[in-house]
Amino acid sequence: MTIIIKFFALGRELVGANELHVDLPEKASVHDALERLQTEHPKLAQLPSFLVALNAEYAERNATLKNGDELAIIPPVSGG
Amino acid sequence: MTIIIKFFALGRELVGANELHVDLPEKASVHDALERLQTEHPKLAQLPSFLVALNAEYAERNATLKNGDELAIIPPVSGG
Amino acid sequence: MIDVQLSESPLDTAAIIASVQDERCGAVDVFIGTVRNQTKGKAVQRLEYEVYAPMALKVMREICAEAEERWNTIAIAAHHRYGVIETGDIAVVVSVSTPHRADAFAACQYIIDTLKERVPIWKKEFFDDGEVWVMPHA
Amino acid sequence: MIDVQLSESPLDTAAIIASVQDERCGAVDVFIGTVRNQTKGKAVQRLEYEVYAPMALKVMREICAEAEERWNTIAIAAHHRYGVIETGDIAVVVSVSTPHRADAFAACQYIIDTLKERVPIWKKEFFDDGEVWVMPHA
Repeated sequence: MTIIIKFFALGRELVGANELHVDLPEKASVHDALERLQTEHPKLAQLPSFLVALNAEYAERNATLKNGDELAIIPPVSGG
Repeated sequence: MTIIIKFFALGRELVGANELHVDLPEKASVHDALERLQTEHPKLAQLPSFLVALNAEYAERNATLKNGDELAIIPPVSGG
Repeated sequence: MIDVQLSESPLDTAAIIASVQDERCGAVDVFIGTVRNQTKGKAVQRLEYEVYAPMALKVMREICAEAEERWNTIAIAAHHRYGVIETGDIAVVVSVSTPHRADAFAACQYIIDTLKERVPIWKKEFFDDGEVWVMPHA
Repeated sequence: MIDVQLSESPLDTAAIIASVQDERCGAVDVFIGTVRNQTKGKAVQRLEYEVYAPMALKVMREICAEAEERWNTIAIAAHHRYGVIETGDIAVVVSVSTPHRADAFAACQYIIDTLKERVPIWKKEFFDDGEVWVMPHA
């Protein structure tokens, strides 16, 4: 299956892309996706912390992914 | 000496005047002025409560008056 | 900066807000008090505000100065209307600018709360069948 | 009524306030967040806000719904700007109308405080000698 991973702010700058399309085995978790990401984009480690959103909602790292899901890397927010 | 007494809102309606000029003996207090007022305008007793201001500042009833002072009867306020 | 005003004509909220904005500020909190169309379930036709103007301005200035002393504020404006006001109209606007937002909320709420307790302004409500001076603290 | 918006063009505070006014309300509290000209003593030239739009709108709506549930509110509007913003410009406006004023202050402050914690919007400050993503909770 393929999922979309979206990047914003410092995360976007570190990865050098707004979004990536990543192939993962069926039933992969958010955690699995993040491991893949950190291997392929070690610079992401420079993000002091981040949350993840799954299909535009904050999600836990053990959530199971399905084909077409949109995962987002959410650096510390600073709106307002 | 003569002092001015100003009335507002329900107090003004009960007395039927915006202001009265009242002659009082030298060194009369706010309390003395109020006694005179209540004798001459018994309807004022219909005011559930009021504060007094002396020359546009809230004052105690034992404050001493001087010629030309402006005393105001301040019914419960309801601005805002 | 403290700016207090009494006005018989409608209050211009946008102008009042603009008057406190400042590039040193990150926050403006604005309170707008409007005339409700009912009181305890009874339809209000209109209001009339009476004011002891010189004292009201003095007390409003004192209250704003208290807020200025207590919180980190840059500019404060408090404008109150008097005379006849229709339902839906604005009776009072308090606008406070501060470097940080918690101060803006605290100062603005202190000013409107204290204004309602201390400033010599009186409100008369006109109903279909009569009129009454509002006496919240009687 | 809950109205949340993201806008690349300047926010119209007067229109946002007017949109929540209602004759059932006695109070409107408005928070206006502006871009300060300095951060920790360093001059800010301008800001850039980046937003994850679909999620930001969803989270803003959730936060307003939480406020609506918790306090007695009539109408809530929360508008946030994105893109390049100059110092002194307005980045966010939250406007809440309520029958009674304590609810207006509490709901408005809850919304802006929670918005700053949860809504996926990021601010980059541009200085004379560089630029930095602001990370308050990092």
